[in-house]
Amino acid sequence: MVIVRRQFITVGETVMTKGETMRYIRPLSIEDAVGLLAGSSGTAAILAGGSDLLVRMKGGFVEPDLIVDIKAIEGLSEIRQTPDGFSIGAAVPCAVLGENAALKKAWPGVVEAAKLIGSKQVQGRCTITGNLCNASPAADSVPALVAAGAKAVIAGPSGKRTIPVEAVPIGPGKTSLAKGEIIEAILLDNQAPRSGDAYLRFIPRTEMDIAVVSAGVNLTLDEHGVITAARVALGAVAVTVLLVEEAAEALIGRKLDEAALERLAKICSGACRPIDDKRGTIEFRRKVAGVLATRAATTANARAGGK
Amino acid sequence: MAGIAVSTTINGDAFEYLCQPDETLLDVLRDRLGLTGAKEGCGTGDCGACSIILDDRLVCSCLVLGAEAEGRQVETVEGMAHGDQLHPLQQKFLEHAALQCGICTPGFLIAAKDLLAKNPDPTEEEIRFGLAGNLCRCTGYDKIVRAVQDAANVMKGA
Amino acid sequence: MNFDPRFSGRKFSSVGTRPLRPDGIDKVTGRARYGADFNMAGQLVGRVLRSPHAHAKILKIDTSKAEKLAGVKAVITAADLPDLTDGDAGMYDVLDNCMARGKALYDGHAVAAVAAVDASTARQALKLIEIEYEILPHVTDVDEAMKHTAPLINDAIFTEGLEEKPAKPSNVTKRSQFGHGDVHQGFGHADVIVERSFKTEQTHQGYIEPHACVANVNLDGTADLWVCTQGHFVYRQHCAQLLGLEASKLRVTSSEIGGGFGGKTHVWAEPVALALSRKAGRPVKLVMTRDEVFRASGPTSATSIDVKIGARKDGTITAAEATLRYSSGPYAGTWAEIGAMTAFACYKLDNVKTVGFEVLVNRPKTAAYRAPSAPMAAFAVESAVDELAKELGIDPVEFRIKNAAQEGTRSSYGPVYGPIGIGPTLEAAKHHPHMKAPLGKNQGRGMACGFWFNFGGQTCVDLNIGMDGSVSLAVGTVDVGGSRASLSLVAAEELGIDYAQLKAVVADTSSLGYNDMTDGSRGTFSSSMATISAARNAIKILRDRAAQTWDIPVDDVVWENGHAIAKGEKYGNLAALSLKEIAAKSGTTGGPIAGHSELVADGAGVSFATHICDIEVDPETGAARVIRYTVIQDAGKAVHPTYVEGQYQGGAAQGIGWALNEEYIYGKDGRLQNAGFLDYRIPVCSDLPMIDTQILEIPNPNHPYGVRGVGETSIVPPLAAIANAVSNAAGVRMTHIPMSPPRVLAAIEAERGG
Amino acid sequence: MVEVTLWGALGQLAGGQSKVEVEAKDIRELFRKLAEQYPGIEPWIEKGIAVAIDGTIYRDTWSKELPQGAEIFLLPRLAGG
Repeated sequence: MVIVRRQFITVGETVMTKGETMRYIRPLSIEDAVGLLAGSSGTAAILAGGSDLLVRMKGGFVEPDLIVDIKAIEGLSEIRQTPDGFSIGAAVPCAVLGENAALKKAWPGVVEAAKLIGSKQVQGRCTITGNLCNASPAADSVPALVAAGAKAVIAGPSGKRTIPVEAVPIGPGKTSLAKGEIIEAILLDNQAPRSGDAYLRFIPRTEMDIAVVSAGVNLTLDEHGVITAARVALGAVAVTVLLVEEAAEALIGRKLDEAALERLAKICSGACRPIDDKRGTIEFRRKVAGVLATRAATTANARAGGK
Repeated sequence: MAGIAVSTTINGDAFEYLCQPDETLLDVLRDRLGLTGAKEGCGTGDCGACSIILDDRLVCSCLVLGAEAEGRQVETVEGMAHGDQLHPLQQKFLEHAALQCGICTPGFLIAAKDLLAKNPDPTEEEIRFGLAGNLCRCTGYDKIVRAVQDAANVMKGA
Repeated sequence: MNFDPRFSGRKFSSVGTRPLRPDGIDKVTGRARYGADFNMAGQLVGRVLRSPHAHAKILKIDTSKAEKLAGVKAVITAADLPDLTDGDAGMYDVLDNCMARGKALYDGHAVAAVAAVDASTARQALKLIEIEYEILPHVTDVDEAMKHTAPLINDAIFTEGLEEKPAKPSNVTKRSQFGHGDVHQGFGHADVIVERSFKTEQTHQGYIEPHACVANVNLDGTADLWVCTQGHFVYRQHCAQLLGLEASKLRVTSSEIGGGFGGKTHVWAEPVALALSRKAGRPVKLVMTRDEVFRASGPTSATSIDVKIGARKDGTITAAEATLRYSSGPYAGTWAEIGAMTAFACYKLDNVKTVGFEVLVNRPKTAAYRAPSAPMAAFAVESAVDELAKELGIDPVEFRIKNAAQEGTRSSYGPVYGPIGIGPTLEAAKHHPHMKAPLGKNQGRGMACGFWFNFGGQTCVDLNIGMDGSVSLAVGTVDVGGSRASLSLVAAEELGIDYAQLKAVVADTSSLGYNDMTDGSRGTFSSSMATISAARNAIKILRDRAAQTWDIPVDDVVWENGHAIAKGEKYGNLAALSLKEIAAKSGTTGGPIAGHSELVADGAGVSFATHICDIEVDPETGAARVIRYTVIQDAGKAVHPTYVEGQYQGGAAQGIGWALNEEYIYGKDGRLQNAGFLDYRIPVCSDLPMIDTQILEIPNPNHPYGVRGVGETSIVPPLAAIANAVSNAAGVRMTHIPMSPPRVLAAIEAERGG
Repeated sequence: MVEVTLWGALGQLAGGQSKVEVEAKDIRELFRKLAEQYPGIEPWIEKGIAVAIDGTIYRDTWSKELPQGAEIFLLPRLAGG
């Protein structure tokens, strides 16, 4: 029996079969967390909200030797407003995003996406960083973050680096993070004037579902309502969330009229590389990707002050 | 057996327990502390039967490790009534027959309590979306929604 | 037994009121104990190892490594459950389903089990069991399984019910046929004929409480089983037979049950837990995970149904025919037979023929699900009926009214109906404000009818009167949705006392005589009959005790409003004696006062319902949303109307889920892809509107109060009602359930394209 | 003598007849005589047959009398949910 108790650091060890041990550690600093992850010899898992990790543990899909609970690390459970924008700590539950008036005002699409994950219960735990790191192509918050041009601050054994969020997932369940690396926060710039973002997903029920298709759109307009900047991202239609640059190019320089929407739908449907699975068919995903992109673009346009 | 020592507060009372690193808070409540009000319907956060309030935040206790409860406030269905006084939600669930088999009831009560704490005067739609994380297979939700509406009215008046 | 079950037409004072249920407080405070809420000292954790293959020969099982793991107390395989079924084919299937014997027949089929000191040791032990499989070709689709080229699931199956025994084995275990008249001739008289094929996917009852039990087998052959079940007496019989125990030495206690809907009428884990306990010499708790519930309990049939209905221009149906193919899992069933019986039960038909085929597939053994088999048949028939009405230019409600069965009609499954409620539910629908409410863009309205037999069965009740005049009622039918409240109302009615004076409990198998399951909507019907009988027996004793007290002949004592009254002018000065007063003196007037009843509650009244629903379809995504829903159903007599409404609403909600999203999805590898609540999508609160109900009361002539049974019929019409509404909203006939968004969108696009 | 209507599968076991006449006062006697006359029916009785008498279905009350002139219909004994 090993019980080690220090201030806010709890270490538990239990003997599993084949001499394996599972440890749960709650470090106080990001350096300690990085050190633990870098120094681990087996499977290490980061625990923030746990809404993915615990499900995978329950199903026997993962048996970590080390669980690093990052919630006691200073600053990781906060949303900070900086002169440049927002820094959302890696351990901030999605429910908290919806309670931050400034964030909601600046990035309503991102907040809506975060508030669509799972249920109220799940939103009380899950984080957008976790959602990103699961690297599920269907993750709800990711297309919204990609459309918003969000960046991830990564701490690691060789220091910190900041990369666009779309560079984090590289395939289903796979990220570009190196051993010992951990996302500390997600950065969102201040929203540009006359801009708006929106996120929509398709699910068969009204709640409690994984996106069958999803679309995040962020638009900036000039004084006349002409689109000057655009980002369009699609979820659940390829191995990772897609940033559809062709769609953005097609929108820039024009108003979001009927013709622009039709073109947007066509480009988005064409950009999809979906699969048939238990949640939807290839044909369905293609068609609905276009539908959702136009609907999200319409909302984003309205939020940006366009008509 | 190794274990992690945890001190926590449950329904206002101090508890100390040992748990394994992979043991959920739901397992701790049910198997170690005998608080079987929270139910396991799925173990994956998809049914809400194990709902509890953790530091004013509604969560599924099957998605929380027992070790994470250290130093925190846990609220379960067992703590809803005060002495011989049922919580208005409990009373209204009874009066409206908002339960048939009753397995989902503790989770619904906790979720509804959290909902009304954050939104004392919800519309039907807000109730329906607010409780969408709790599955009920018996009632079709009709009487549950009515019970929550009625309880909200009583609590506003109180 | 000289109990007279005939409807008496009495006036009620308790029955029909809506008091709080006796088990309510425990359920809102978290104190009610369900299957997994019970523990025994020294109990072990049981876990089951399941086949990952849809169809595979088990060549070898090596449990030695698992047995050596510290903390493992027992490992069992089929060898630990020897065949004691003595030629009972049905029970042999149950045994084989509990633990595969030689062949794994579906993804999730149990192949071994362990009992260990804790869950993590048990999990590790399962990983150490080595099994060598020879993978066999599999088939999971009901139509594919009927083909001659399909892999044979059981080569000893030769289709029953054919005129000649077939020369070759097949996956069709049985053909059944019902009907009367001459359909060929009938179709000859039709001006319009609608002929269509339909499919429905497999669904699960989706009860929120997974199967759970605690088993303890003692060295002396006695045993205890705590379990969530719809029928603890039936579980006792089955477990005793499979384990070789004497039934009366196995005490089964039914826990509070967290939903069943037919899914807890069958043993799976319980014999395994008992076998583990017997081997380990300690109590064993076995709780299924949600994944196991989906993969390895008893979902409903997947079906493929052809319907043909013909009518004259005036709207008279001249002939109706259906061929119904129902999957039963890898074991023989009678599901298509029930579908064939119910398919046309709503209608008055001179010429009708239905043929059912029971089909084996590599999926879990089908179990009952609320009015089992009827919803799928109703979906096909009511869709075709709607289409026929449309072709004839007749309002769908009027068309159904014109052809509805009534008292004296020969039912499509044979017998002639007594007084029935199909006509009244249709008339109520016709006049319901819902029918006239305006519809918006992309919205459609649909309606449909449904039928269920309702059952009775063997039933016992004990009614004991305490010396303080309070009354305890021990019943043997598991309370799945408020029957303790209903039965207390019935006892209060008969005894003439206040509901609050009573407390009803569900007795264990050692405390009461045998009871059939709570299935077939029989709980309140049959246990109320036994309760009435028990109360009347108690009243005889109460009258006798009053007569003794007064020293007058018992024939001069009547029972009115909870009091013994001396009848006749000569007794004018004798004050009535209350139940409480008689009970207080019972010790000196002959001892405890009780009423018992052991009876067969036969004569259950058939029940009908008509549902109306409005649906909005998003034409760009195929998403269908229920915006209004109304249930109209005949209850016979609603004993506790609130719980009757609850049954109507619950059945409708389950039907809505089935109609729109719920389905078992198998991969090409024969594995279940969506064994969880995330991807097996039962309706959530925000998916549904309020569900309006209207209770009709057309008394069942074979029950003293007219009760029919209400639990099941409400799931029969929704599939069809929603299909009709979606078809009206989307402008295209939907023939495949569930009408998930990809299916609806594909149908809309095909219609646009064509 | 009562006239008994058989459902499809049972009729085949009774030589293709859909109706048979049996001298029986109650369900028990009816089952006994049916089994004597048509041995193929006996296993079905074991498995469970319900009897509808003038439209009311009896599944277990074998003592139920069969009134003269009553409509007697045999049905499979079903399971519910």
